[in-house]
Amino acid sequence: MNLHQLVFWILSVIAIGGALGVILSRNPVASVLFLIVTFFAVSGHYILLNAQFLAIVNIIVYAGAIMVLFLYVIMLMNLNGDVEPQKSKLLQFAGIISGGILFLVLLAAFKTTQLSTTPINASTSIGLISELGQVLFTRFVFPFEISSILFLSAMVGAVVIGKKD
Amino acid sequence: MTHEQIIETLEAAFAGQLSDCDTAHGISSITIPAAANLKVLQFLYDSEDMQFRFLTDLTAVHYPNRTNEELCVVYHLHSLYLNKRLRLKLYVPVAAPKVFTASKLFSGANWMERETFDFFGVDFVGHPNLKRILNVDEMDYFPMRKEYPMEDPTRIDKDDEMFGRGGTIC
Amino acid sequence: MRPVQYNTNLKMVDLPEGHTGEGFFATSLNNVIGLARKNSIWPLPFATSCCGIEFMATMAAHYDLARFGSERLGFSPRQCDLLMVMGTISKKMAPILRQVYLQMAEPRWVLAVGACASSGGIFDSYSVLQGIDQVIPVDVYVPGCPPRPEAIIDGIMKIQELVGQESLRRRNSEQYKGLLESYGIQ
Amino acid sequence: MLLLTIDWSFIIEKLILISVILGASLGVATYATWGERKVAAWMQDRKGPSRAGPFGLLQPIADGIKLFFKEEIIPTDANRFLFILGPSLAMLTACMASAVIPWGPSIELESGRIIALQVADINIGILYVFGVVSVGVYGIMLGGWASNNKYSLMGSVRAASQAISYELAMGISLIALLMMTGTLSLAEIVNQQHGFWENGWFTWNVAKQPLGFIIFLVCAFAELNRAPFDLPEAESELVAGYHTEYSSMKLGFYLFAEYVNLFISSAILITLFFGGYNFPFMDQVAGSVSPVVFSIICVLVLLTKTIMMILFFMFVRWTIPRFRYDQLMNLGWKSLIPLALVNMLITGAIIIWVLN
Amino acid sequence: MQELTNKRVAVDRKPMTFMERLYIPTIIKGLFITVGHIFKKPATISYPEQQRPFSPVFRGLHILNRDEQGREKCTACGLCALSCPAEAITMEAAERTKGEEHLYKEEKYAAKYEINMLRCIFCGLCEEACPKDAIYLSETVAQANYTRKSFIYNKEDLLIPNPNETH
Amino acid sequence: MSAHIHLDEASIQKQTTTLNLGPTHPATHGVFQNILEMDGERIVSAVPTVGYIHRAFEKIAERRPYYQITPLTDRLNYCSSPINNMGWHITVERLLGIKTPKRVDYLRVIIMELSRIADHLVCNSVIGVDTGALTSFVYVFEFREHIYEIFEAVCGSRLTTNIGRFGGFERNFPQEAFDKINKFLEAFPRGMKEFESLLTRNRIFMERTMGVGGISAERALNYSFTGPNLRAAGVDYDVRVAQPYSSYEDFDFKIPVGTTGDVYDRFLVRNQEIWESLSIIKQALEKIAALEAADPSQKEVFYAPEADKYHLPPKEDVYTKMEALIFHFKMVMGEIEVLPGEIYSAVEGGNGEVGYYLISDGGRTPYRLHFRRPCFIYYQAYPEIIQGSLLSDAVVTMSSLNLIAGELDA
Repeated sequence: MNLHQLVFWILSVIAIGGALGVILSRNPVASVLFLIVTFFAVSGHYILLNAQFLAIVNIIVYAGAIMVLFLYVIMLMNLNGDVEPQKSKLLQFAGIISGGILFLVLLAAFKTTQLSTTPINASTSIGLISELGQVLFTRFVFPFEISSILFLSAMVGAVVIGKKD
Repeated sequence: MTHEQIIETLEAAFAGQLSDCDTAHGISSITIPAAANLKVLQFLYDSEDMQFRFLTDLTAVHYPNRTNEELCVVYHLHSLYLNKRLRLKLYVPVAAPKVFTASKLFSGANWMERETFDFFGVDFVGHPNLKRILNVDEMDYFPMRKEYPMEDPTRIDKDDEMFGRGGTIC
Repeated sequence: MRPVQYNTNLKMVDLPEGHTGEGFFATSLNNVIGLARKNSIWPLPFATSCCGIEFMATMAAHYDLARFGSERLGFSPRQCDLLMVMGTISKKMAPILRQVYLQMAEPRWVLAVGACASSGGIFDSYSVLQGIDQVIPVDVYVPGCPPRPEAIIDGIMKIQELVGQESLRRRNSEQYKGLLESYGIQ
Repeated sequence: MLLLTIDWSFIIEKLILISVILGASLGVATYATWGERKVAAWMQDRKGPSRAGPFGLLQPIADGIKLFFKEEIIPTDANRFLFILGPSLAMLTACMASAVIPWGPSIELESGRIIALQVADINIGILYVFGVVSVGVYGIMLGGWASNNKYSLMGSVRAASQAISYELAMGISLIALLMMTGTLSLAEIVNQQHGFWENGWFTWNVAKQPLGFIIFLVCAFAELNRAPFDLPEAESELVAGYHTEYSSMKLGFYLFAEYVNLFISSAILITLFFGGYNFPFMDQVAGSVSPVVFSIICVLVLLTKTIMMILFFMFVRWTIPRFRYDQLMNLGWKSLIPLALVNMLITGAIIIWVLN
Repeated sequence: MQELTNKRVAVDRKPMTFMERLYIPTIIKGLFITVGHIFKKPATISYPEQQRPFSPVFRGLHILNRDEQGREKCTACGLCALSCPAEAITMEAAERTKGEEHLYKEEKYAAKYEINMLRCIFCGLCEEACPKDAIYLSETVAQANYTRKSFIYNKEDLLIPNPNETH
Repeated sequence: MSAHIHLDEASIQKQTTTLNLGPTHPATHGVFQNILEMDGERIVSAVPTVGYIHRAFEKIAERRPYYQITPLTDRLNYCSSPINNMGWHITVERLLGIKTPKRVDYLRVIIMELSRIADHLVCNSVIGVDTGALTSFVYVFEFREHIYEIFEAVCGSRLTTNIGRFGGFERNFPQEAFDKINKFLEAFPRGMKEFESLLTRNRIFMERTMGVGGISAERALNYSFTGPNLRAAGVDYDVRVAQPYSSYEDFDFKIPVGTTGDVYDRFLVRNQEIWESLSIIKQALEKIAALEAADPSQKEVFYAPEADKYHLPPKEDVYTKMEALIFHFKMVMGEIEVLPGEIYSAVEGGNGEVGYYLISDGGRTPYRLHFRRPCFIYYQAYPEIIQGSLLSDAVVTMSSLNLIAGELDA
């Protein structure tokens, strides 16, 4: 096992542990913090893949902005164990069943996929900003623009909702 | 309009109810019956040629020697229009010191009445929030009445020797 | 006119007992910490009346309390070392003063500035607490009504003296606990 | 990839560099607290700390020791873990940002080994700084919330919204700069500002991006929570804001992190807009002294510029009043972001039509 | 509201000009003022190394006067204690006996004279009240101290040095 | 994980939280308490509590001889104690019918206007502090220090001055005092201009204060506002003009008025009044010089001649003459002849109309003395003024009302 793999495994453990923490912790603030840990681990993976730009954007946008907003809302709503309504047994049971089914489906899907045996032998600069920009504005220009319209409409919607009557 | 004219106008409007009208040190002083205080204040407020619309001050005085009219509530009114001051007094017995509140007419009277209640226990009927203002809520007496000494009688913390009172001051 | 200009018989009093626990044999660590503490006294101004204005003058250009490292006023009791009580403390205020004192982190000192805070001053009336030492322990008293900034600085220097010589163990000593207990704290 | 091959001498070199930089930034931050008090005093016709050591130079050390030996109070209703995590995060992120700043030109030793005076020359240096800064707000938010105090909560809410709002304008104002430089690497940006005057114009970016600089500067004030944007700890309104409940060294961390941040942001501002370690006639100087001496001069130049910037931050702090919450939001969203966008458009237009 | 006098003048509340709306010009103006103060001499008086001169009528710590022969002037009439709004002065009078003429000027003297400096408000009424030229407020700031007891200044603390003894 | 900040059911229903502002909050001058109902940063309602430094002035005044009440009045509005002192003296003089000579009046005017400047300076610089501009505050205190020095030269004390006596002053002004006044008049305008240019036209400051904490003239009058706070609302009522005392009718000055009664108006009105006060002081100095030029013996006039009955005899006489000594004893015992009577007299304090309602029964002490304290009146309008504004506005509004705790709580 070389260093690369060692780091990979450590990051994976942190990521999965963080993700489990998100759904298992009773306290919403702790969940948010676990999610942030997960994001950092995932960003570490990106760096291992030499996608530094993606890694840092992941941190800035998700850990730095979106999760701050989440935390902000959760703080203000003052959610905690006492306030949270207890779910009924039936609902919990239904949750387990549906979760299990989803897990089975995923397992089945993964089973049929072929692992590409040859690693992607791209240039080391694939994850860098200039390459990314090239690809975004040439091959993926249509989806890119579509998504920007999506964001714009989301922003308009947010303003409309946020405005007080 | 002079002080005399103000008093005359008032006497015309409230015949037989006013007493002790005099003018000294630039202020007319008039004693009115306790029950009529709001009527007089309203009249002074509404009167177009007097416009006593400014309540300078409101307080009380305790006269333990006057039987049945121990507490005197004093209003100082000011007419910015005439630039004249007017003092209204009314006497109530200390046993049942009930006076109608002026806080509906003058917003400023609200706390002044609370203060007067706090110090003298004058009960302002109709006051929206008549409770102690300067002293602690637990206080069970009205400290400005003459029978109470300056110092708190319940105090146990005083050390006369320390405070310069232990000696022989003539 | 006055026969002499100055009263030279200023009363000097030695440090109160219990502060210099290790006395002459204080360790050098003790000294260093004492030196640091005494030069970094962050005051919590509990200013209620006239003395507060004089305190502002002490903070301002002519007297400049910053020279003693004390210009960082903290209004949060947790962050301060010195509770400066300036002005009359009425009986209504006394529990609040006590609460603020309790919220402070050890080591904490109390400076009673002015006649009112120290002894009630001229307000010997039904509503005024006759000295804050009835509710919290006081380390240094500053006389005057209000004290001149010189006197306030003097008080702070007295506090510095106290702080510089205080042994590290004083706050755990039985004597200190006894002092607090006599005020019903802890 | 660096991690695959372990070059021990490289690691040792970096470790030394990191510890030097950390030490230097902590040292500068320590004396920034002293400087702040002195500057404030001088501006106010006072003398400032003068009794702790000569000119009060030992003042920060006294403060540090005192804070260290003060009682720790964790309020009973506070969330203990987050209460401690808050200041630690604040301090951590403050120290992390210094990794990508180029402190001087690379030194070429006689053995042919090149020592870069930069911990990591990652090609997205600016984004790294942004990432660290955006995480930095957690320190304040968590600390304020965990204190279980309404004033702290309000402080942390203010801090969070302020940070998020001004990060946007900051980012957009930088995009214009990046369009001109064409790189995200700080080392590269500094290299482009070589010297002082070239081709009939200043090489420093402040002359090329004046509007962008002003926007960035204002946003830096906001990100640092310094007056006039010190709303999260607005003394007269929120007592002490997010650190109301903190005592002892945890408070020290918060206060100290603020000054470390101040130092780092000043260094970044200088790097981005004022030519970093470049100075006029540097080529002539480079020719006449040995490379090591030249590097030291460069580092000193950078430090001098940074200290000037810190002083500027202090001057402003002690001069103008604080914004109000709605004013702050208006300024951020309605003035700075549109301005930054306009700046970006103008820059783009100039690049396309004038420079090409 | 109608005008009450002819002396009214409205304050200058003109709307902001464009330059003022830009924030920066006024900030720079402000910076010029405050930074300019850096180069001014600080107004600070480094108490306690430097002392600020007090006015000759300053009301500080009290002194008790003696006459040229070193005799105490106080006759324990009690006017100072009476005039003290803080009730800080305590005294006990005693009759001068034979052989004490060199100590006390008048036939009565203060056997005990105490001022509680913590109570004192330094209003100067005692000095005004004294009919015997005996008590004055000096140009000394009363010292801070650790205990409440130490603020009881007795006669020895207040008396000025005896001119016959010091030389 | 412990439960966080506890909200009661009612406030959860209304989506608001209660915030306890004070009494030890830095913005509440250490003594005011406000229980604010907040919707985010916006104030829904406020319930003020006062009385945290209630000192029972009125009760103490009933037990003190007249001359011992002067130190009490010092501690009412301690930012401008000399005005209170003189207001009290003028009240007693009016009751006794003492007519003061012009020179005494002018000297009083100088002292009163100096303290008005000091008072307004504190208020305006504290507005600066509460908006975060600390430096101007320190500059201002340098000039307050000059004013203190003048007071100290006259009476020997800085803040709580106990200045003046019935009928005039304790002693004549020394030349040193006049020198210091002249020095102050020379140095102050520059400092004041600096102070103004730091704040007055600064956009941040203007936006923080304009439209904040406004009150209409009608409401202000209904609340019995006086002083700068009423004038900021647009009513040109000033006791100095309406019912002149201490020869204020001889002086030529303007009454600055605002329009909206907001914080910015109050700030401007106070600043303008400082300039007016400066001009009054200059006029007073000129008038005194004219008096002395016309009659050199005027130089020694520092109390009303007919006040001899109420003024302590000169010390030399006390030491030597028996009658003077006896009279001196009587005076100090407080046995002065005050006729029974009742008077309300007001002066324009730093903060509004300071009134003294004095009832004398001919005894050694007042039968009843009531102070009309302007701060007490302003503060009850505070909840109405800050309703719907932000927390920061509430803080600035409080300092702009210039609430002096000692005066408010008596």
